[in-house]
Amino acid sequence: MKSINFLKKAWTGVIEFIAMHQIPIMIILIIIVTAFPFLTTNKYFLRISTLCLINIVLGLALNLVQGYMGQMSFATVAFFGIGAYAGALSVMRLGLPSLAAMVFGMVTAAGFGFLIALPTLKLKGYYLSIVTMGFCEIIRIVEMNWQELTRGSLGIMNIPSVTIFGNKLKSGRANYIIALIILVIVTILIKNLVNSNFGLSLKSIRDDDSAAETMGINIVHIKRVNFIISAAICGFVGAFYAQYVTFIHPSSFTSAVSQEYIVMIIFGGLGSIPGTFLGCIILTVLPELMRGLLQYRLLIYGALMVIMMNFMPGGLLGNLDLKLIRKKILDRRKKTERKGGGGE
Amino acid sequence: MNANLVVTGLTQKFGGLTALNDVNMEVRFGEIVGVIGPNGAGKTTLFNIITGVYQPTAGTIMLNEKKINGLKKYEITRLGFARTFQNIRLFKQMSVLDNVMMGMCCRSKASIFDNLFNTPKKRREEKLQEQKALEILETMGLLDYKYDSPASLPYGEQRRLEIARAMATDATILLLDEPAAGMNEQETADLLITVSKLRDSGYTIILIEHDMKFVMNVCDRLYVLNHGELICAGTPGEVKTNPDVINAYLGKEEEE
Amino acid sequence: GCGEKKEETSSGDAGTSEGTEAAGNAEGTVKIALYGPLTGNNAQYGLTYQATLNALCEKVNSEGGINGRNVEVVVYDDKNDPKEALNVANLIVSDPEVVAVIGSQTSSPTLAAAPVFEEAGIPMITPQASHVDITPTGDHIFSISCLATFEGGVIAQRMIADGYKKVAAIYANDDYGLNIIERWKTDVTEAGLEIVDVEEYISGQTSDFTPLLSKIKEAGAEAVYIVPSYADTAMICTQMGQLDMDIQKYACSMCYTDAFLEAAGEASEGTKVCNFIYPETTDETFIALKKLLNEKTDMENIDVYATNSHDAFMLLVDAMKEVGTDGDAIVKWLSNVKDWPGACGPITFDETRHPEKQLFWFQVEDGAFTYIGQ
Amino acid sequence: MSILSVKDLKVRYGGIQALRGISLDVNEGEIITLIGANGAGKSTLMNSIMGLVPKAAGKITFKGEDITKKETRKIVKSGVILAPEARHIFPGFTVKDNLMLGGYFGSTSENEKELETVFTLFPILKERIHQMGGTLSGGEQQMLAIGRAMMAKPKVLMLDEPSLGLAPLIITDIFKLFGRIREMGVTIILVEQNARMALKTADRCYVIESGRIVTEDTAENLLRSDTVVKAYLG
Amino acid sequence: MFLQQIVNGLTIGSTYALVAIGYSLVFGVLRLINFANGAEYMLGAYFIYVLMMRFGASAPLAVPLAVITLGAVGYVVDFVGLRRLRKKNAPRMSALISTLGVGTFIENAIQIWVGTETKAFPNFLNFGKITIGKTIISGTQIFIFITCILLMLAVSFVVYKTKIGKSMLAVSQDQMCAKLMGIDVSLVITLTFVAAAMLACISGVLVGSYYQNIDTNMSFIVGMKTFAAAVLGGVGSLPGAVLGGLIVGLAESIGASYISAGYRDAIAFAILIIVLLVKPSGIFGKNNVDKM
Ligand SMILES: Nc1ncnc2c1ncn2[C@@H]1O[C@H](COP(=O)(O)OP(=O)(O)OP(=O)(O)O)[C@@H](O)[C@H]1O
Ligand SMILES: Nc1ncnc2c1ncn2[C@@H]1O[C@H](COP(=O)(O)OP(=O)(O)OP(=O)(O)O)[C@@H](O)[C@H]1O
Ligand SMILES: [Mg+2]
Ligand SMILES: [Mg+2]
Repeated sequence: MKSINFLKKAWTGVIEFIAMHQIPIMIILIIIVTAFPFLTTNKYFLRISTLCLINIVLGLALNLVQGYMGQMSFATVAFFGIGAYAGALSVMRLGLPSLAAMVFGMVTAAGFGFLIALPTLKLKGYYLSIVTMGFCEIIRIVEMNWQELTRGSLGIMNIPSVTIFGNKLKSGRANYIIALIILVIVTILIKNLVNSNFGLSLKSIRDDDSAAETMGINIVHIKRVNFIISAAICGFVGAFYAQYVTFIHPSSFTSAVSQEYIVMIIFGGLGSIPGTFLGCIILTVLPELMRGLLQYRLLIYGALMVIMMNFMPGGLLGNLDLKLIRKKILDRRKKTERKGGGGE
Repeated sequence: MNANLVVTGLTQKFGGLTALNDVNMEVRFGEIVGVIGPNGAGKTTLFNIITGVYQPTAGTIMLNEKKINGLKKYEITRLGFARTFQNIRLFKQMSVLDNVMMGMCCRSKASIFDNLFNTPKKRREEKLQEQKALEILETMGLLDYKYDSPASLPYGEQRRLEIARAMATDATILLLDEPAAGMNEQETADLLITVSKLRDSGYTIILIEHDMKFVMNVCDRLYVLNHGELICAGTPGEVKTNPDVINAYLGKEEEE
Repeated sequence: GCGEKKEETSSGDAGTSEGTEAAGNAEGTVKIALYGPLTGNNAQYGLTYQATLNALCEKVNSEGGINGRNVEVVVYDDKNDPKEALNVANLIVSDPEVVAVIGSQTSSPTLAAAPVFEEAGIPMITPQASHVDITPTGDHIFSISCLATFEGGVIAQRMIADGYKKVAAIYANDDYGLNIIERWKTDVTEAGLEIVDVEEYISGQTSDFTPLLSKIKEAGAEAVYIVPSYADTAMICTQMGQLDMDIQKYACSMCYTDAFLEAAGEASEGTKVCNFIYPETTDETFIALKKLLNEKTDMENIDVYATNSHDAFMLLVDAMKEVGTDGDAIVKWLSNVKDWPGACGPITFDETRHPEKQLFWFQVEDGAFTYIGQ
Repeated sequence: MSILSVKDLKVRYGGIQALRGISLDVNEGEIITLIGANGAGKSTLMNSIMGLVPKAAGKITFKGEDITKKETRKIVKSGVILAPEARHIFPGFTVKDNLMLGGYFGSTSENEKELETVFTLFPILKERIHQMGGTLSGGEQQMLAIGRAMMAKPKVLMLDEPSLGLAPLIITDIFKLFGRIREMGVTIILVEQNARMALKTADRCYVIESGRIVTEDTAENLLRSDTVVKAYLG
Repeated sequence: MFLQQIVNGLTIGSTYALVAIGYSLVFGVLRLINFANGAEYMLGAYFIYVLMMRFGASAPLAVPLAVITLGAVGYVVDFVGLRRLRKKNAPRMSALISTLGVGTFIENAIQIWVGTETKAFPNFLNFGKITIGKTIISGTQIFIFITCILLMLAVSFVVYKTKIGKSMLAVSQDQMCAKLMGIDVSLVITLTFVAAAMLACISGVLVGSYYQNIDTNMSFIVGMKTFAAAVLGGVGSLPGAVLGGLIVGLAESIGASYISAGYRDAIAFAILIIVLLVKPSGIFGKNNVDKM
């Protein structure tokens, strides 16, 4: 009992410390992760860490819809896939340069996002979930069947690697850095977004949508824009992913994979950016660490999921709002100062 | 003086039930108008229609001679209406301050790009919003709770927070549904002062309340509904002595 | 071609890793990596590989290993998923002790991972993947299996020879099915047969074939080529029975397994199945392998998964016995093998780095396969 | 004889100490009322008697039996009934179904009879008998919540702000009703913001401030006490 | 052929319907998608397989045994996965992940236990065939359809007409308040899980015996389609679940034969989406009025 209390206190202490020193901590972290690929030559580490970065981006995009808007969506991976295919095809058939292909992937995914958001966002709760799941399946089935375009289940191979200023970046290191840059930009954008009026509107829709609408929020519009932003992010990384792995296949874009992302962000904590980071990293690395367990791997993974939820139902950092904590601490300090000043 | 809000021939049917029947009503700028009546008389329904939750079966609602029924909920709010709810509906996972700031979102001038890129314009706006939100919290006496979760607030404070949130939408007309419910007499008295102050600072207020002491003291005029029909309208003094009203609503044994 | 484009870092990697291996590991074990589905829906195949290789590995080591060095098989799971396969491939190439790779079972995880091995200069032999695009990845990539198109042609010939006029086919639109069906269609049409219906479906998520079968029935086919693996074929046979469809069935080599007979039961009667293995064969390699696996594992009848993984492994072992553990040397040796004694016939890699093989025909009679010719 | 007694009850919500050691005794057949400012802990006290919130310390006995750790359902079965704050009616059930669920342990015929009593009290509920609970007006829901609690034929009836949202006429009615129910031998614990009304009906009263009982006296005395009048009666 | 396709569609539809009832039941009570439902369905089928093919049990012994065992599994799922969460008033999302974890566990346990290759399943529902014109209807198909309807009626009776059913519905609306009525909330939830698992088991067995084949793929696909079916019919509505299942089945079968077999699942989902756009709460779903 006492030790638990102590742990809790230590935990709040750590969180408060982080909340108060966000910017220096961010800088140190960015330096560490930027330096990482120069410290190792191990391709596998690079591959897994690049995957982590990509997964975090997808997790953040999903979190925007699920954590902040409160709608479980299976469409993340569909948009990711659309971006990947659009990116790959635009490089291979249209000869677009890499960055243009990523933008193309982003626009295509956003377009699809717009299309399905148009009618479906009037739906709520599980009704929306199932529609996104259906959408994900439909997209995958199209990828499977439209063989002239996508080569169906043969997958698209030999996708040219990312090219920047005419240089092909084939090494894991270069791709890692690009993924990192994408992640940093996406994180900043999403952080801005959720800390703005737009973010407030999203959260209020999550908590009580009719009340939100009565408070003057055009919920359909906000939901749609949010959905499209999320889709666009997924599409962008999708196009990058295609050029990074150089081989894409419909089986990577199923609703089962979407489910994995849902698990990641719930595990990390819905509606929390650091939570998404943590959840995505842990659940990308953990299965890799458990490789040695062979067929027992997923068995244990399932059990861990149950145990984790039982002990931390809100996820690791559910609804952790560093900004709010920071404000609270500053407020507390101000008060004590004032009291102290009054005493003198 | 011109009437600001004019309700004519308002009728609302739910299946076989007529919740409102041919209700006419006028609210003038700067007034506090009370709507009273027995339980199930249709008061909340009236609010729901004005704020666009229901589309009325018949009748019109005009604001400054412009028809507003048929508009969407959020459009009506942007015209300057804001309301509180009989069953408190705060945003439970947001802090008290955010609950208030959220009310200002509908007036935000920042585009989605301003929000995404955290432009100076957005930052300036946000700063102003926060300042204003803190002011509103201060008026409602909620400043100490600003970073708390609304669920942990006592019931009475939650009602005040609802009013604060409504004020934040920059409304000119506040619709308060039983603002004093669940408050003790002291708190009701405080609320009375707050509401009067709001009127003085330029709000038009329509309120539903069962606490007669409160209603009689704060309202300029009263409308009384019974079974969806308007049975009486007038100053508190007139209404208090109207036999129909006494029969249907107040009861005879007014002791105090 | 690919070798020249290699970036500095990666070729540097390969260099150092081989350097350390040559210096520090001369007396140590030789690692051969196996990756394949050990979990998920195709796990049985991956597990067969694993069991076969383990048995063989033990045998090779007990007979003195590779010039005195022990062989070790390191196993990785790819869940039959291209994404996982890529992870695994990177994991394998980052282990400097791995000399050669065997994997995977189907084409997409193989396709996904092959470029990684090619780039790292590690020879890879896939026991099963038969897609035409696999070996063109680079000259380090070999396959023990015939090109998928080969089987399509053989089955078409059989149908033609059996004298059917109206034929139909049902296939899963996976890499295997897509490859095979094109060849079959061309061959059959060239011979003047009428294709009355070709039905495709998505593998792995279809268990109800009645709509497709009803269509084939309606189209009046006399014979049907059932392309997919034994499980789906069994289900198709059963459902054909339920629909009273009395049509000659042709099935692929993957169906030559007891599991198929068991799963399809009576409905499998009369089905013609082709196979690379002729069980009464007198081939020494095959008999030795069967004996070994009967002893060391619970496999009774050995299938192509066992024979092909055997071939892949033993080819690598033989290569290393002769030319050591250098990747390029192994590749060179493999390219030059001639009539190497494989478990289903001699192996010679042609310019596509696939071998050519012979197919045998069987028909299901009274719940057993009966040989009906080559 | 005290039918329900609470000893040194402490309740915590996370970091907030909602009850800091409450003790009270309720005698059979009396009406007691709890008054206190918003957030004093009145609802928390009732909820913890019902076993709805975990207790940090303390003991609750009903008819001499320890019910501190009992499940809510068993407490309900033994006759302690709560009409909770904020109504909590079942929005997807009709008025009738809501009421019938109130008599969960009773037989159907008993419930039908009881139903009639509730309807004579709140005639409007009879008019709305097939309407969904969720679409009722606020006051109608409140009547439904009170009616539903009565359906259970309680031995101890706890009412958390029963007058919330009710029209004045109805309020006088229900307070009269409480008198009548008491006559039938039912013990009533009442939490009210309308303290004057409550004190007039009640026998005894506890005043709660920030999770502690600060005053305990007969209702008559308190009505005359200056401090209480000043603090709670305005 | 059209009639044949209808018959085929109705048969798969009924098997979806059976699982969908289980979904709807749990959803109706807990507002929770039970992701373990698909795994339970698979476990039921595998259990029969092991009992009959490995231990040689006869069908009349094996089926009840499996159904009872699955009931126990349902209990364990609730006990291990959800009871603690309930006590903590955890958000619904975590319960969902918990069931997903249990599902993953069960599926992989089966793969390790029995192996992943497709298994021949005993055909103990062989009742012959009827031929009407060109249309063939097998006894199995009729049996499956009737079982589905009977079970739906039985479960509907329990839910809509009995006290325990009323308790279930009460729990679904307001757990705290249900407790205050004297309802044993935990028991009700556990019972729901047990019943849902048993239903899943029955449909697993029926499906296995219809196709005479089971594989480890069966849970995810069926889980997804029946989830769709339950939503299509209106989650929480039992007749809705059955109707949804039948519609998905028919859509698949007719879509596969007249539009494109490759796109069959896409067609089923497209229909789902269209229906939801027209009727956002599903066919029999109630539109929740949100009274302010
Ligand atoms: N959506 C609806 N469907 C059916 N009936 C409704 C609906 N909304 C309200 N009613 C009915 O209309 C009548 C008026 O309800 P309303 O909520 O307006 O009453 P009210 O005057 O606010 O009463 P109170 O003072 O009790 O809150 C009530 O009898 C209620 O049951
Ligand atoms: N679920 C909860 N989580 C956290 N704090 C709570 C919770 N419920 C109540 N509290 C806190 O516990 C204290 C007592 O609350 P309680 O609801 O018992 O007061 P009350 O006397 O009933 O007030 P009211 O008159 O507003 O109903 C308050 O400070 C409140 O903020
Ligand atoms: Mg009302
Ligand atoms: Mg209270």
